[in-house]
Amino acid sequence: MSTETLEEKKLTKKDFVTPNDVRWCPGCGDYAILNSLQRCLPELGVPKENYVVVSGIGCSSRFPYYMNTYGFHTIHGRAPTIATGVKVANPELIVWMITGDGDGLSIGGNHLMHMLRRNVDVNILLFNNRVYGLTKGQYSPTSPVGTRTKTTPSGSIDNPINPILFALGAEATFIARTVDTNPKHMISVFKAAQEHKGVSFVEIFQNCVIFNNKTWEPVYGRQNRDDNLLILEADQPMVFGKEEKMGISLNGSTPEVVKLGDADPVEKNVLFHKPDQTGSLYTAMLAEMEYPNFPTPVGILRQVDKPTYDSQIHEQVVEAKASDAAKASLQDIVYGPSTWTI
Amino acid sequence: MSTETLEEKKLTKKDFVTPNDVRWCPGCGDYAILNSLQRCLPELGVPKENYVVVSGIGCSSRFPYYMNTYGFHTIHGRAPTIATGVKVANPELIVWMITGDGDGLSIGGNHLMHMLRRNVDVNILLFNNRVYGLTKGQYSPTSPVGTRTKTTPSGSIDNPINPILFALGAEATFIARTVDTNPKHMISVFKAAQEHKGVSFVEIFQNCVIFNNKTWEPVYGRQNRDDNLLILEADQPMVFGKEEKMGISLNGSTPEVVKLGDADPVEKNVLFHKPDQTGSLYTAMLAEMEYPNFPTPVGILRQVDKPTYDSQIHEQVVEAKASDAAKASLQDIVYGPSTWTI
Amino acid sequence: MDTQSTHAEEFQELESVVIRFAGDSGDGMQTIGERFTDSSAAFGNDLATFPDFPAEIRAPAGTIPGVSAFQIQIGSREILTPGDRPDALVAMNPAALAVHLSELEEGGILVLNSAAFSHENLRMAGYDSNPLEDESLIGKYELIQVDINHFTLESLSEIEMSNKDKLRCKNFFALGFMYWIYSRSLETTIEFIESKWGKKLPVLADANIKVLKAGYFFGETTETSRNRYMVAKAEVEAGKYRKISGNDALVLGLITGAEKAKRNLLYSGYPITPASSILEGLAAYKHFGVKALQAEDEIAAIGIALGASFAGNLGVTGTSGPGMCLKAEFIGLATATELPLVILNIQRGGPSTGLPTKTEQSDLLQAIYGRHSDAQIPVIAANSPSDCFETAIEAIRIALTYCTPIIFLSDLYLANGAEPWKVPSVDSYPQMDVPFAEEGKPYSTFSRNPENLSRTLAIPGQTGLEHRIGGLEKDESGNVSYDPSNHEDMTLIRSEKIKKVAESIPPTEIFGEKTGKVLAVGWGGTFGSITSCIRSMQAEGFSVSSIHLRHLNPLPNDLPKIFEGFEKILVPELNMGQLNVLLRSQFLVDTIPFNIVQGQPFKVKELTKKIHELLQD
Amino acid sequence: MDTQSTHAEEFQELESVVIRFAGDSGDGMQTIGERFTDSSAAFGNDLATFPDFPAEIRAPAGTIPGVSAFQIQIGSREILTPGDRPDALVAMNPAALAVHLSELEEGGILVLNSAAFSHENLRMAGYDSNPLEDESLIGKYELIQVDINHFTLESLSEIEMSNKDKLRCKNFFALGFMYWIYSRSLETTIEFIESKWGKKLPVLADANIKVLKAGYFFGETTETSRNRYMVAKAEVEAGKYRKISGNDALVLGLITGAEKAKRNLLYSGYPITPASSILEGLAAYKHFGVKALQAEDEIAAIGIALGASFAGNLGVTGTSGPGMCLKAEFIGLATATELPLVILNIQRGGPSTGLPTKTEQSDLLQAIYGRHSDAQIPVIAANSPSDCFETAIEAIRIALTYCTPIIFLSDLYLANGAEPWKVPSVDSYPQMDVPFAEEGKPYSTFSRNPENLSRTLAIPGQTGLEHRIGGLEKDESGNVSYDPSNHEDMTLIRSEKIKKVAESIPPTEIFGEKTGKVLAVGWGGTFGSITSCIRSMQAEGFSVSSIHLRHLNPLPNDLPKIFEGFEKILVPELNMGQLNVLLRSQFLVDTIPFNIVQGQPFKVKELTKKIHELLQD
Ligand SMILES: Cc1ncc(C[n+]2csc(CCOP(=O)(O)OP(=O)(O)O)c2C)c(N)n1
Ligand SMILES: Cc1ncc(C[n+]2csc(CCOP(=O)(O)OP(=O)(O)O)c2C)c(N)n1
Ligand code: SF4
Ligand code: SF4
Ligand SMILES: [Mg+2]
Ligand SMILES: [Mg+2]
Repeated sequence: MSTETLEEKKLTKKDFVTPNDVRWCPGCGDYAILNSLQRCLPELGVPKENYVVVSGIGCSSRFPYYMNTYGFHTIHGRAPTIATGVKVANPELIVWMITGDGDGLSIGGNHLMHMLRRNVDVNILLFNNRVYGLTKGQYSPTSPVGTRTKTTPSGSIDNPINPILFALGAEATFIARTVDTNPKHMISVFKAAQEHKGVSFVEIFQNCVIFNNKTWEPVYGRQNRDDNLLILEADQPMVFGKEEKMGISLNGSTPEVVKLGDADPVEKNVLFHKPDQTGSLYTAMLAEMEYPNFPTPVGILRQVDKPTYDSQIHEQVVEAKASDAAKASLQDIVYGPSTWTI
Repeated sequence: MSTETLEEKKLTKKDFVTPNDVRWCPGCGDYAILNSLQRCLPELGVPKENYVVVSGIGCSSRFPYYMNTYGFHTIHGRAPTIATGVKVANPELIVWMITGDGDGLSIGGNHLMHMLRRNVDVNILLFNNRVYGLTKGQYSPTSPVGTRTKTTPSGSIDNPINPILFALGAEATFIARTVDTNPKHMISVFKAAQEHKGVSFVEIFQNCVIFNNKTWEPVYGRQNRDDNLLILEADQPMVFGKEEKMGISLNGSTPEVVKLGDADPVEKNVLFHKPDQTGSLYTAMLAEMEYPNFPTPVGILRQVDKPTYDSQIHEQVVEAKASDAAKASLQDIVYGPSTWTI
Repeated sequence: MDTQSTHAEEFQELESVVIRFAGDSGDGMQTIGERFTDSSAAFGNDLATFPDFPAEIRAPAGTIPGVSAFQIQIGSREILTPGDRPDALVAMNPAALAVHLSELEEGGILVLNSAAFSHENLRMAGYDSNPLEDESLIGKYELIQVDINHFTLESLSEIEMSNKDKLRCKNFFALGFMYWIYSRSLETTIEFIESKWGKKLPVLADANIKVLKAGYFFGETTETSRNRYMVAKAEVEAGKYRKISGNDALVLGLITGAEKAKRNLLYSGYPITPASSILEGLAAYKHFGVKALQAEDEIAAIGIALGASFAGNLGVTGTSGPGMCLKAEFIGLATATELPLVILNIQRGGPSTGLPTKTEQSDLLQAIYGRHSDAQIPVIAANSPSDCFETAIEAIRIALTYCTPIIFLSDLYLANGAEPWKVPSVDSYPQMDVPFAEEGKPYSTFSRNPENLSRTLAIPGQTGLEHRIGGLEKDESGNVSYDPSNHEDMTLIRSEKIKKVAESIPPTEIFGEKTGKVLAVGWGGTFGSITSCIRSMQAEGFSVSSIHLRHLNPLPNDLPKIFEGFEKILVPELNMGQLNVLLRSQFLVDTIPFNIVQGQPFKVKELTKKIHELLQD
Repeated sequence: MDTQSTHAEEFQELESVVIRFAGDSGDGMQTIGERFTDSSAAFGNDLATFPDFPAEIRAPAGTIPGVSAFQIQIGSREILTPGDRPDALVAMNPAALAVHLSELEEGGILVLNSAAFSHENLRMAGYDSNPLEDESLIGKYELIQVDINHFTLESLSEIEMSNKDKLRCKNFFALGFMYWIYSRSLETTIEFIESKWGKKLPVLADANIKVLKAGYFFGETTETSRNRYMVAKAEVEAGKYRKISGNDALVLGLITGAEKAKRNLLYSGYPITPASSILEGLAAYKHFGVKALQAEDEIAAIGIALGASFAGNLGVTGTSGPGMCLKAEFIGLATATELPLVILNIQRGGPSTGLPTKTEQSDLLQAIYGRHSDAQIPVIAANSPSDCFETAIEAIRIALTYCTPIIFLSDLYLANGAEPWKVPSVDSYPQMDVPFAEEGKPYSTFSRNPENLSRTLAIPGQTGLEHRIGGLEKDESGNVSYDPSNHEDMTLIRSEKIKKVAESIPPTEIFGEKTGKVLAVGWGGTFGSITSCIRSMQAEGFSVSSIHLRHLNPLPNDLPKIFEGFEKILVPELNMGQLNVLLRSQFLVDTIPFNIVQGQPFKVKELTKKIHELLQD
């Protein structure tokens, strides 16, 4: 793990591109995400060989094949377990985990939840296209009620999972959201995710041109994004709207949209974004703010500090190794506490 | 399914007791829960043969063997799937599901989450003893950080799951909490759970005398309960403390404990419990209120209305059966849309 | 290409012909394959088809992974497979040519869309030089280059559409041209186009018909005018026919079986290739009372189905190999509790995610042994697309009669492949009468029908029959029992019960003589290939017979006797030899395995060659 | 009871004796069983023990399900099993008597705590009349009734403790008395008591010692004074010994193996009986660099271990049958990606949850075939508690050398049973040198060592060796490939590689002559029973031999030749005949299965009887 060579060789996006052909459908949102991560990583000062990209199964989960790092395309829903194993085995590695709304929230919901609550220092990108892409268009756990697909010809009846609320339910330490149409935003979020010590959960609104085209259009379409996306920045007021004429303020303890006009946000009691609140109320509020009732917030919704699982395991091992018990040799432990001689 | 015989025969607790010996450890909290459910059900006007009790694996999951109803002791973590199958197959049945903190939140967390979000009309009792009983005392996903067990001799490092927040993360429509030491409270909660149309999630603080004795003592012990349990009742003020001298009020949007003395709760801005708030903020607030910083709330924390999964499946079938397509005979559908004759 | 009579003035008459359409995923090859199928079926040919989808959803246009193909064999005789190698190949672009050319019979017809042979497309297909310009194709095939794009646009010159949209119709040009070569009328296809787009998109309907005709007329009018072929009607049983794929047949078989057993059908699945279309298919039969649920994973899917069975429905779940791994623990619970449950495995290439869009029959031993402890359950397999219907009903019969989970094996080749099917009268299937326990009588969970050792279900809602089941060992009365000899008794009786199933199945059918030199023993989706091979070798006078097993656990009781009649027993499988393991261990017979693991059905030729070797040894 | 010389003045000398302690779970039977074991070991007997825990955590006191037992066989000759039936039974209450009496040898010693034979206790044990009062026990056994409660309290009359606490010491009275009967010194036990409680609870230490002595003196002084027995030191190899259970040996074997291979050990498990103690055991070796994680389920457990292997650790995961079902899909991925991984299955009774506290060896075929597609991996099994050490090292050797997942089978009987073990010198085990790929050289994921067909790992963190693996089929260079013949090549080579393992294993050891009438072929935990049986039959001059297989997949190459030497081949298994399936299918040999499925080890007698039958036929 040659950290010393780092200075000498500046990485570029190209270093992260594999010769393999990328095989997503032309126009798929996955391309933009891949591009953004490939642009982001060279900036972060980590030698390329220390990156591991782990995924489950799905269109999105083909991702590792296109990243010229160590990669593991595993099985459906189980990427969090492999990612945990990699990170605990060698905490020096930077692990990115790619999953889809089906992979991560349907079959893999439990592993994801446990990884979040354990605060394993892995960076998770959940590609939410509200559909099963790879298996050709069935509804997913994030599909809105009433979604008609081949398996739900009369419309789906399951209440969708809100990924942010789900992550909050597991008290994840870093929760963010970004969109496949905004590379700059993606890159800033990815960067923050990698820099966060602990688990980072990033939901990405992603378009599936084939089976769920324009599902996010009302939120992030060119015509709509100014009014329907709320770009959060720490310690900045929650303002949005064409020419920023709207804001979010609290009415009692529930948020509401207020018109600002030319007024100062502070004057109008506009909320200032505080991602570092340890309680869950604030994030719950953000999780509930959703188009069409609210502009949908993107950015870092929550970022709090807790010790990580991987570092604590290592600390326990290090401490134990420094203890008296560690003076025993292998032969000693095989003998055990009590022997007799014949 | 003889609803007509109901009037004739009044059920009693005895009807729900099996001849099998109950095999929990003497002193286990499970006995009190069993007792309470057996006392509660005869009151609810449902013929005994319409009850089905489903469980996973664990000490708690032996429950069905002791209920003289239809019962299914399934496999570890998978009770929600069987319960869903039973309920969807025959929505007239009343399904109770028994699970443990390991069964329901470790191996079974995903099924539980999906059952909650789908709002399957099943009544779930999660026996939370913060330990694996049946496998003899390993830590569980609800064990506090630092718990020393055979598998965590240096103390556990995983952040525990807050079952209420977990259920909220899945937007469960009925979320409650009760304690194995208070039969009256248990019975009232169980009754409400059965009567709720939709999924009912009930966390029960349960004592494991053998492997985690007195884990809830600080909260519900005879000496502590008045100060450390907050008994919630709809539309009633949140007051507690020996002789009810304390209350909960809001400071901005965060709750705080206030001394009441002889003051009127309304005067002191004490919160009134409103379990029917559809948003998640309020329940998030209750979920965060935990001993030692707060009295731990018990009772019905959240109860909102949503259509159930099972009833909607049936409605879709009923609608489809009333459609033109339904005029086709079996032979017609086997012929399909296009045939030729030779 | 089996030429029968060649002295027709206009047509050369063929007994059978194999045609493959290949192009980019966006080129509509499946659509024209389907149309060719319908026309041929309507005309009266026997036929079999096999679509070959690309592994990617929509790989970039023009690339090798983006190639999609559809193969059809039509015949005036019985057709059991889509054919080994095509007699005619339509390749809509260089990538399609690159992937499929090597399979084309020498001298076969090769239709190429010259417009697609651009520099860029050639590069993506890995060509260094343009095969239309170099010598590589000349003389080897009946090469027909057509600028299909050009003719398509030309024929639509009067239609108001963008050129891009017009070019979307080009597949119908190729189809029209193939209709001309194979002397097919356009009628069925025109009807189809009209019923599909006539109302909603009349312009499109019009365009497609125009292009279809243009392709046909191109054959008639151009200088390339050449040999035409004719495959006469097949002499098949009179009756009402439909075309059916394996998964469609399975869907209908499940519905029919449930109806015959008067149980409500509840299917619970999780999408996975190639099983997804079962869930999708059943979801469209709500009006028939079918409940079809998409669960959160395969474990939930089987749990929901099992819960439904416990509550008195007929629970069915389906998946493919990776999903079967996940169902193992629940299959054990179903075995211990003796609940009826049908588990479908539509096999695909493995291990692990493997080759999800290729066929294989390598999950047999998993079906039989793939769970902890001695937990045998019945296993059956369908042998052709339409046979999925029969086999589904048989699965339901066994599940209900013996109160047992059962595994039904199909495979990607059967699931997606299609064949004409003489639709049976549903009345010809017997009712299955498996009553629940009687109320008012004492109920003992594991008391058994002495005939078949089955237990009787009592279901929630029945008065007075309350009882508890579960995965811990039980005694006959249903109580948990750790008693050593009870465990042994229960283990033995569970195993005996499964063996009993063999008493309820018909004698094994032998294709050919009862004695001879070589017996081929097959199972599942290889039926078509093996039977085709054996039939033609028999016609040539060779001493070969075959049997094809539907019941794989328990195996039929008459096998040892059948084996005695043959000198050599060949077991051809699309796996490393799994039935082979069963036959050897159960009958101590020195079977000869023949295994191909290439994600594709057996080629009749490969098999024939192997049997010739055996005959010569 | 094998009586050797009976004319000693004081002691009857025995070659071996079997003692069983039985009582309520709260009676401390495991504790005194362990103490008797330690004393006997310290004295120099050979021995084997088996604890029999109740299925419930703590069933109500006095009930049948609450009975806990501990059996030990000690001998002056080699002891391989805890014995078929006890020569002496200590029953601390009626329930213990009810459960265990039928196993006691006729004429055996029966020690009863008469104080426990209350009306209530008799009722709970299902007795209609008091066996101490009716005739049922008289004459059949050497009955010794002692009011142990009374004597316990009496001996502690001067100690300041509640009566309830005093009575907690009563197990030591029974132990003391048994020490007297079997002429054992109290020394080892007194040392144990002092080191355990001497500092923390000196009163308790004092009390226990007093009661222990009271039991001993009771024998010496009372009227019941009677025969005493003596089992001499065994002639065993000189060396340093310890007592070891199977799971403890496994823990140490894993640590030793990892150390020899210079890989960091990461174990990831999920609690399940009887595998939990492996996770618990390893969690105590953090100071040895071991990472031991409790995952959220068995799928996560194997995933974490596999991820660790990918990152260059030695990943190990362990469970029992139901958990193995859940690991199947990941084992397939490990097979496809060819990563080293050790998977432990400590078998218990099935199907489903089955008999979680009883032993069985019925997961063999699951180990071999329990995943979809052709995905063979090596399978090995330990044959005694201490052999788990050796077999763990062997599992690691195979996993690393062949870059493959491997399944290690043990069972509840081995896991919990204990035996003395001559502790080997860890230096005597060779280093395992399996280097990672070299940086700076071109790396191809599936290029292979031509010798053993293994691939070479490159691990994250190594510069320039970045590559991607996954469950889709790959070509040699590691790229995804849907090519038919590549798939066949890869399938064949994966299978070949596993077969290669057989070339690296020592010749099969034959216990006895190389030819003869009967060969018993065993595997796993039945080693003790089979070997005991075969040894004594050989001593009696019968033409019987045995082999015991450690490697079950691939099977040793020398088996066919060995089989040729025998007229009959018997395959005794604690299942319905699983090795039997493997032997028949692979070697076409007409093996004779012998199966007992009662959740308990074979009794040597049952086996002996079966072999006599075969010899007579
Ligand atoms: C065990 C298992 N079950 C099912 C599948 C089939 N499968 C592959 S991907 C997928 C869902 C993909 O959806 P998502 O995770 O949203 O990814 P996307 O394709 O939309 O990016 C499914 C069901 C599988 N490969 N393995
Ligand atoms: C697949 C599987 N894994 C593991 C087990 C072992 N097991 C049985 S119960 C249990 C956990 C019990 O804990 P909990 O759900 O909290 O129930 P409790 O005993 O505390 O009531 C475990 C790990 C099992 N039976 N099946
Ligand atoms: S199917 Fe959808 S998600 Fe998958 S590659 Fe195509 S566009 Fe992207
Ligand atoms: S172990 Fe604990 S949870 Fe289990 S029965 Fe005993 S006291 Fe109850
Ligand atoms: Mg998706
Ligand atoms: Mg618990």
